[in-house]
Amino acid sequence: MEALYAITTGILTASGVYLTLRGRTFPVVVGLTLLSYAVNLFLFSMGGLTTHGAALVGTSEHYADPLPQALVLTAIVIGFAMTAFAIILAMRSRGDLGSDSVDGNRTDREDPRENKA
Amino acid sequence: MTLPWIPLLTFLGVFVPALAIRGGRTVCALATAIAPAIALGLVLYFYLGHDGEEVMRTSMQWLPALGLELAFRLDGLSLLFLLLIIGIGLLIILYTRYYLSEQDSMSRFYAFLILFMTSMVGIVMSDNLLLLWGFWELTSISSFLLISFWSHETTARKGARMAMTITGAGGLALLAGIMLIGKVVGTYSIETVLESHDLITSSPLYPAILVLVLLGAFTKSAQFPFHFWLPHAMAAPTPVSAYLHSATMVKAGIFLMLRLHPALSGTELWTVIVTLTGLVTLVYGAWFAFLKTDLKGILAFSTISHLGLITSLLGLGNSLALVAALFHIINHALFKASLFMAAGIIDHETGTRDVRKLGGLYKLMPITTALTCIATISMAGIPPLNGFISKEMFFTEALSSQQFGGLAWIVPLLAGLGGLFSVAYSLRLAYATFFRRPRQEPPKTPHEPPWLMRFPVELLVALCIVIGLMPTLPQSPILEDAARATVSGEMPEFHLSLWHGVNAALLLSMAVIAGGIVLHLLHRHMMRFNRQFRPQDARYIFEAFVQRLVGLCQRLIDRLENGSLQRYMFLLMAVSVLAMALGLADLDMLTGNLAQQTLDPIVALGAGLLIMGGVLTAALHRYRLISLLMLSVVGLVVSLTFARFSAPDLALTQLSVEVVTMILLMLALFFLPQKTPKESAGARVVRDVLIAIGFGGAVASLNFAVLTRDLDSISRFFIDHSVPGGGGHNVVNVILVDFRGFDTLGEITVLAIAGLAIFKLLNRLRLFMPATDMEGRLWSDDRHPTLLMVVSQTLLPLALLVSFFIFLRGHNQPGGGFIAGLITAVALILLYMSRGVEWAQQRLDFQFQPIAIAGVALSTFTGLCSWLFGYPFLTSTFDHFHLPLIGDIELASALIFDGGIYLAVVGATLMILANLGKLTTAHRPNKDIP
Amino acid sequence: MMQHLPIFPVLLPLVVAIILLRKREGVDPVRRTISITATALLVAVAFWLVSQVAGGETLVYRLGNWQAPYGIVLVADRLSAMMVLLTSLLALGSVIHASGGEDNQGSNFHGLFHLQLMGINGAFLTGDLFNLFVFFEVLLLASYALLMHGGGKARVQSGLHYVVLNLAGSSLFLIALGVLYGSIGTLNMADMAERVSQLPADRQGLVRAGALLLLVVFGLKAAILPLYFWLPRAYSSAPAPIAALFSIMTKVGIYAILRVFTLIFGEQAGGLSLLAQPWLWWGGLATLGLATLAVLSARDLRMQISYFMLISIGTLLCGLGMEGTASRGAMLFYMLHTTLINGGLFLLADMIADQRGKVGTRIVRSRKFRYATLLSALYMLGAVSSAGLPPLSGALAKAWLMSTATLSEGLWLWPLLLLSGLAGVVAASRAGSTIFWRNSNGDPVGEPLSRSKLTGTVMLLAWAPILVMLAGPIGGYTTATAEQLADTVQYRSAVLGHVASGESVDAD
Amino acid sequence: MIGIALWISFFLVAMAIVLNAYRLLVGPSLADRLIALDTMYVNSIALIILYTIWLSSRVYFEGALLIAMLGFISTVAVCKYLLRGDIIE
Amino acid sequence: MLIKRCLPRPILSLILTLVWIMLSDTITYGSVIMGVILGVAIPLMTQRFWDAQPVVKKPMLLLRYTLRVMLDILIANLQVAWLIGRPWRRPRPAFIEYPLTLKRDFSITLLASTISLTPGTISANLRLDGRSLLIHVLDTDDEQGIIDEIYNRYERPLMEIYE
Amino acid sequence: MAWLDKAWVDTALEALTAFFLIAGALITFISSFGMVHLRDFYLRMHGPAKATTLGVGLILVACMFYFLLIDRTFHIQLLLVTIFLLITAPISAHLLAKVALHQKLPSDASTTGAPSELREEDVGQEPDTPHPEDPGSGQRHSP
Repeated sequence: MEALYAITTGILTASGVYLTLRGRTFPVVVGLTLLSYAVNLFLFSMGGLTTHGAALVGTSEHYADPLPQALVLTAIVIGFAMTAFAIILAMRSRGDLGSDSVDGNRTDREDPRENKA
Repeated sequence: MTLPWIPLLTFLGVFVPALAIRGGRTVCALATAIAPAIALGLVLYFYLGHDGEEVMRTSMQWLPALGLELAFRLDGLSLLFLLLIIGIGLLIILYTRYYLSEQDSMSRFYAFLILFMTSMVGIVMSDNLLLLWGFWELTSISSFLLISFWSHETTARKGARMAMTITGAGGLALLAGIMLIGKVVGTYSIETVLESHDLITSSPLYPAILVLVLLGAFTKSAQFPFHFWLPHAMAAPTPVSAYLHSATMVKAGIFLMLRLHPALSGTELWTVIVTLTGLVTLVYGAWFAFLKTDLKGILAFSTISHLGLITSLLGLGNSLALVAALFHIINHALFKASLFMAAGIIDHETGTRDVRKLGGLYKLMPITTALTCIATISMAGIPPLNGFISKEMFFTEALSSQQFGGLAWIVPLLAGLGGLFSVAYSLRLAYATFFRRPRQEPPKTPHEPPWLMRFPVELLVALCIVIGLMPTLPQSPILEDAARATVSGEMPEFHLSLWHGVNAALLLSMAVIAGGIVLHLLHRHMMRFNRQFRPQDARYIFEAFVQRLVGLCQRLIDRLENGSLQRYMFLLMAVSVLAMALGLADLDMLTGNLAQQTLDPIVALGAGLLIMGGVLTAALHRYRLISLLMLSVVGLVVSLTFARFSAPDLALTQLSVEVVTMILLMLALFFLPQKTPKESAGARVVRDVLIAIGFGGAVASLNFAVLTRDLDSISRFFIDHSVPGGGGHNVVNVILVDFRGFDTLGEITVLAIAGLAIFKLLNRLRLFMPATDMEGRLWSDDRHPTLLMVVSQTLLPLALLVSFFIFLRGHNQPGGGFIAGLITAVALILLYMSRGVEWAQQRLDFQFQPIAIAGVALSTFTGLCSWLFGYPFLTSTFDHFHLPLIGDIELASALIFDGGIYLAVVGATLMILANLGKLTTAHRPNKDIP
Repeated sequence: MMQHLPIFPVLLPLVVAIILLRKREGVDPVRRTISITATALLVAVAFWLVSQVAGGETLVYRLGNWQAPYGIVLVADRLSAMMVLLTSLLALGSVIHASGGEDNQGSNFHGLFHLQLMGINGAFLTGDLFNLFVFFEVLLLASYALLMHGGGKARVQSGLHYVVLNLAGSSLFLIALGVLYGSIGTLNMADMAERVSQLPADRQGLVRAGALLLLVVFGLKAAILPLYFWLPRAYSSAPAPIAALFSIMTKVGIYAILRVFTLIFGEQAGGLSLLAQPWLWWGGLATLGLATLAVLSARDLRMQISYFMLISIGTLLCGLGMEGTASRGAMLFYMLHTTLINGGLFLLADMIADQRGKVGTRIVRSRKFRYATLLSALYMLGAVSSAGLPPLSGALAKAWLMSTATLSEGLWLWPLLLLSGLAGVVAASRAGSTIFWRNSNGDPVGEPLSRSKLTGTVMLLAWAPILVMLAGPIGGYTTATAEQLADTVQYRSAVLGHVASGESVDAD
Repeated sequence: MIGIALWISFFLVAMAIVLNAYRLLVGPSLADRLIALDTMYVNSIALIILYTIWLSSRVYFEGALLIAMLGFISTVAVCKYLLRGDIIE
Repeated sequence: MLIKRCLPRPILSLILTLVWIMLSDTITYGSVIMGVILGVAIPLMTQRFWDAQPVVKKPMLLLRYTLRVMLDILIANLQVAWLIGRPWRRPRPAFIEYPLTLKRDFSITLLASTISLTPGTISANLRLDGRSLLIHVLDTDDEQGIIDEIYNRYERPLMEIYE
Repeated sequence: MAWLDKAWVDTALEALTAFFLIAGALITFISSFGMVHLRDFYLRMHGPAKATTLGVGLILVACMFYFLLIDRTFHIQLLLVTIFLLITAPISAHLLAKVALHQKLPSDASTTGAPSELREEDVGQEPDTPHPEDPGSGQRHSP
């Protein structure tokens, strides 16, 4: 199970990294989100994979490590805040720079149907 | 502790002009002179009231860790230079009063001048190499300011920059040399360094030290090949040239060589480098002085030449040569300063410095002519003036030099050549300016300057004559003491006199004078001869060099920082892969000591879904909506994974966050182009795939390696203390609100900031709004589907109920303020989605920012309450209460903290989403045809 | 109150931010007064903190009254206190400058400013690695917001790069944290240090991977060579007071490196001891070298200042990579100098831009403007100090750092450092003479000088001479700081008390 | 008895999810993918309930509740996007 | 008046109290009191988000209607399962326009939901004018029959309950 | 509730649990199966709209029985999920159908009735659904 878990995390991370290397804001933001999912999975597993051990006192004999869970929770929230900001920033950069290229140096010629509102 | 007063006084003088200028120009000049005058008095007072043998020293710790001390010394060498610096400085102040025009800011000029004087005083008085270096560079800076005084002129700016660059660079080399000396000797104290001759010269670092120190000295003293800045520094006002470029600053290099002479000299290396450089400079400078047409240009090259002369004397190294050098320093300062000032007067009166335009001035300005001619004669080394005496001494030393073995003749040859040219250019200077019939009228009709302007020249010329006639006058105590400070061994007996009898030196002198006259007569031919060489203006070369360098740098940097996030991100990822790989390479075995758990099919299914979702999100990224749906699958399965591996809180949080993220991404999808064009070339894709695989592989390996190793962690404590210490059964929640509540406080602060930041970003944002979807269809006209509207209002109370429930039980069961907050926010957002922003805004007629902030505030103040009980921030407390009918209720202060989280989450999330929605309503094209 | 001192620098800005952000309305004098007063108060608190720890004591603040390593602790030792003081000094100058009008360009400036201060101070004070992450995020997000303050294309463009890279950096941080927790089992830095020193051999690779990844993350923040490319544009496009405050942001990275790689992976860390050293050294040299070329290439004054900052970063990294505590002392002194002066220069550039009209800070010929003398004098002060020429702080700091290099280190460091100084001189004199002197004819024009902008700028640039004058005591403090850093045992026992790691204790 | 039934159910629900995934992959239309995703949400509720039975612990019940609610909302969001583009207008 | 102001939606309050009790999974004094508090508080809080609501005229009929729908859901599902499960006969789908007599959004929503939940029909689109409902039927030969059935079985009771 | 302690109750509960489990799972499976093999979108939509709701509902009932079996308490809590689904599922289905109509997804050839939403002739000329302010453009079909 551990091996599969690790491989899954790895693949998710790889997908996220690949997306962050794209040249448009949207895939980059999606990539960052994906990356943060993967990283959360990774961080979560650092306390070991426990079945039937929710960290509620009195419900089990062996508990899952609660600390990584708390850390991941914090990380999820922070990641959410960051992703939200990045998304809006992507929109802002589209609005200001007229392109969704991460470098702002290409125009949106490929999408002639859009007109400025 | 009195010595520091000398530099300090002069330094305080920097501020005087700005204050005194209100009283008028004369008052300003007088006031400016006060501080240096007192300083000069102090110097003399100290020196004279002091036993000559012992060096006066004082030192104060400044930065002991560096070895920097505020240490000053006053010995003969310092005295000689101090007299020159302050004495001539005072004359310059006087001269300047008349030289500067009304438009020039006199106070500024004086301030710079005094600043420069301070730094020179500092150099010659420092008893610490680092301190010396400090003052050294300060002279570069202040000379930059002085040269560029007429900053509206290009030549002034460029000349200043060049001077600054070259001397500054030399200063940096000097610093390196000083550092090395410090490494060898172990201290920067000059006193100790001077006693460490053997230590330094025997060190393997000696060549480096010597070269670096000499680089500093040579650049400052305009030695070949670093001389070229000096002529261009002549763009400065003449008092500056007179002061800096003849009497003082250029002598700083000489001073340095003198100061460090006891420590560094006496080796073959020293002799070869210093002597040859000096001689070459001597000849080179003199030759070009002969060819120059600008009055100050002639003087500048002549200065270079004379500095070469002094340098070569220093290189020769025996003690008499040193004395000659010291003597010539004085002489040169006297005649050159006066010449510069005279040139300034001529420039001032005629409006030009070009000797081709001048001539016949002796009729109009007889006194100035006389003064200039005397100084020129001194410069040419013609008896009976002081210049002759020191030149004689130079020839004597040159003729008797024993260095260079079989090539020893080269020294007198070059010395003679230099002398020859210098006679020639001196003659030319005097002749062309004063006696030749003018070829054209000068721009202004000249007459004698005001007496006080001429006075400094007169004084200096008088000194030239006096010393020429009575050369023993400065011998004691000035020259002797200065020589004693410089010469490492026994003080030589020496006697300065005009007439030494007929000897080789005298013959050489005579020959040189005669040759000089001949050369002067041949001047026109010489000019023609010179014209066949391509004129190479150092300024253009230098500028071109700098320009090229800058251009090169620009191209390089533009290439590197090409503004491509893709590249930066690639580098980041590549470096990270490297970091992880290096760690993994250090691992003996990937698999650790723990046995793996058996795989159950449901987990396998989940993994399969995750892999599918992840890979497809990436692979289909150009179809943005599909990619997003895949991301959604990943989000769902991740939360299921959390549930599967005993983390209910995480599952709940992940789910709610995932939905809000989806909503945000949908919004982005609308405002961003809906498809990604294919623009990455194949190679780029391959590169990215490789780096992604590398990264993923490294992460997977790390994950596996950690998972298969047992862990001795601190988490047992949390499980043990959750109930007794934190009053909650849900350990994760107790960690969040109690054990690590501080993290959580930070986390909700982040959330609140995100809200604020997004609000900021949306300010005045106008976005493209596509009129059709990505397949070209117009949008549906049904803005708010009825069914959805009805259901959303039905769901709202239920959602609030659920969120309240989840909030309340968070401490003991999965849940808590964060999830509750997100549920509330999402339910409200559903309203926004179904009914539109306007509708919702009317009903939610309060701002969200105060809510978010109130949440943070609530949590913070809950934490602060513990101060009242003398506990640290965020210490929690809990108790059981018994209420009739209801029974036992457990109330923990952490619950209030959690309430803060709830509020912050609701406020921040709504700030993000509602503001975003509001942004678009106003100008949405409802029905436009593309 | 005394026992709560270490948390003041975090709570004070937070509370002030809460007060300032209650409502959303624009800036008013009250707001500015609150903000400036609070920052001044922060300076006072920071001084107090420094005075408390100057004797070598380490103050430990146990949040929630939980014993380390279980709870989060704030640790104020000499280094932390110094950094907090530095931050507050810089912030005071920036916020006063901002009150000259920049704060009105967008919403919530002062509130976000204080939140950023909270993040920075928290990062300096925390003794817990995950908490460090949280504070990193606080300060980053606040910095993103402030970077966008006032809007504009350049800001959005460079901001996007900055944000995306740092987001990726946050993910890397989490991976690193995960690996470290997963193989060491604790988050408290002191406890980590304790455990790393007796780490089983089969985990060393894991910890090394985590540590190096952490180094990458901190290197990204600090802008080490292959990761620095985002910095120049971001800093040069940021609003001036923010750019000034940003000059401490890179130092947060430097601080984190210093803390983590002396405390946890310092000399006592067994097989992992000093594992970052070569990377820092060569990375620092490379950064320094490239920055030297870059500073020559600048076409804009702000860009040039950014490259000055990059030079300083290279220098600091070299200082980190060098051996021995002596260089640390020098490096810390250099850090004080460069942070304040660079901050002041950014502020100054803004004032210059105000005067020059549409040319802004581009290094081109411009109209004649008022106050050129005053501004050029200030520029001179800053540039001379940045380039490392005497008599100002830069020279002292550089010389000190150079003198602490061993010969073999000096062989690399000295030429680069000196050349960077030379390049600085060339660049600054070119820029200064063009901007201030190459003017078209005509009467000088320009806006009236804002008094608060001037005050803020002078407050920072004044440190160039002050640092020199007080070099003795300040240098003594940094030297003592370096020594304290080397003495990890003292830190550990202060944080962990007498409790051996792994054994549980009762809290409350 | 319950054990066997549980495993059969697990299998069936898992297969259902696999089928959803198939539809999600294949499409062909966006609406198809969307409905597959929506169904996947609902099926994961079933999965969670089964897991609850397996563990005999009701801690995941809220998870089921939340999926029901949030799955709906995210489906609504996507539908709104497809219909109107702007989901919060 | 006071009652009306405190309990703007008595049924909703009742439902909320019940749901709270279900959520807390215990019937104790505490949970009931809490449920009542919330049942009163939440409608007050959310009142502003509600459109004007139809008054339930015949509560008993509503109950009967609910039960009938429940039963229909069961049957519907079995039918659908059967239709889907048998491969040998293709279903005969159809689009049907259903003319609405209901006027209020709330009751239309109830009807549409009911249609979607019950045998083989899904309400696919409510026309913008609110007059007709497009229904997709999974398997039918008799379109008018379905319209009549819907009308008699669901729409008329709803009319009676609400309008 | 003493009768709950009897042994036959256990057996009955076990049986009920198992039955509902399998019934629920089967319905869930079948609806998903239908989603795969039915011919057009409108047909595929029927499964998820209700079958999954029922499937989940049945499994929840099983779950209730199961907890009745092990705790001897009645967890009505679990019914909430079903209620939620009952409220939301038809709406999702409705919206999805709207999307499909909006996108003019073709219906299977055997479908009778041709709603105005799916008419091809309007594409690219006019807004495809009648607009309330523009009654002329919409065709009304009364049955």
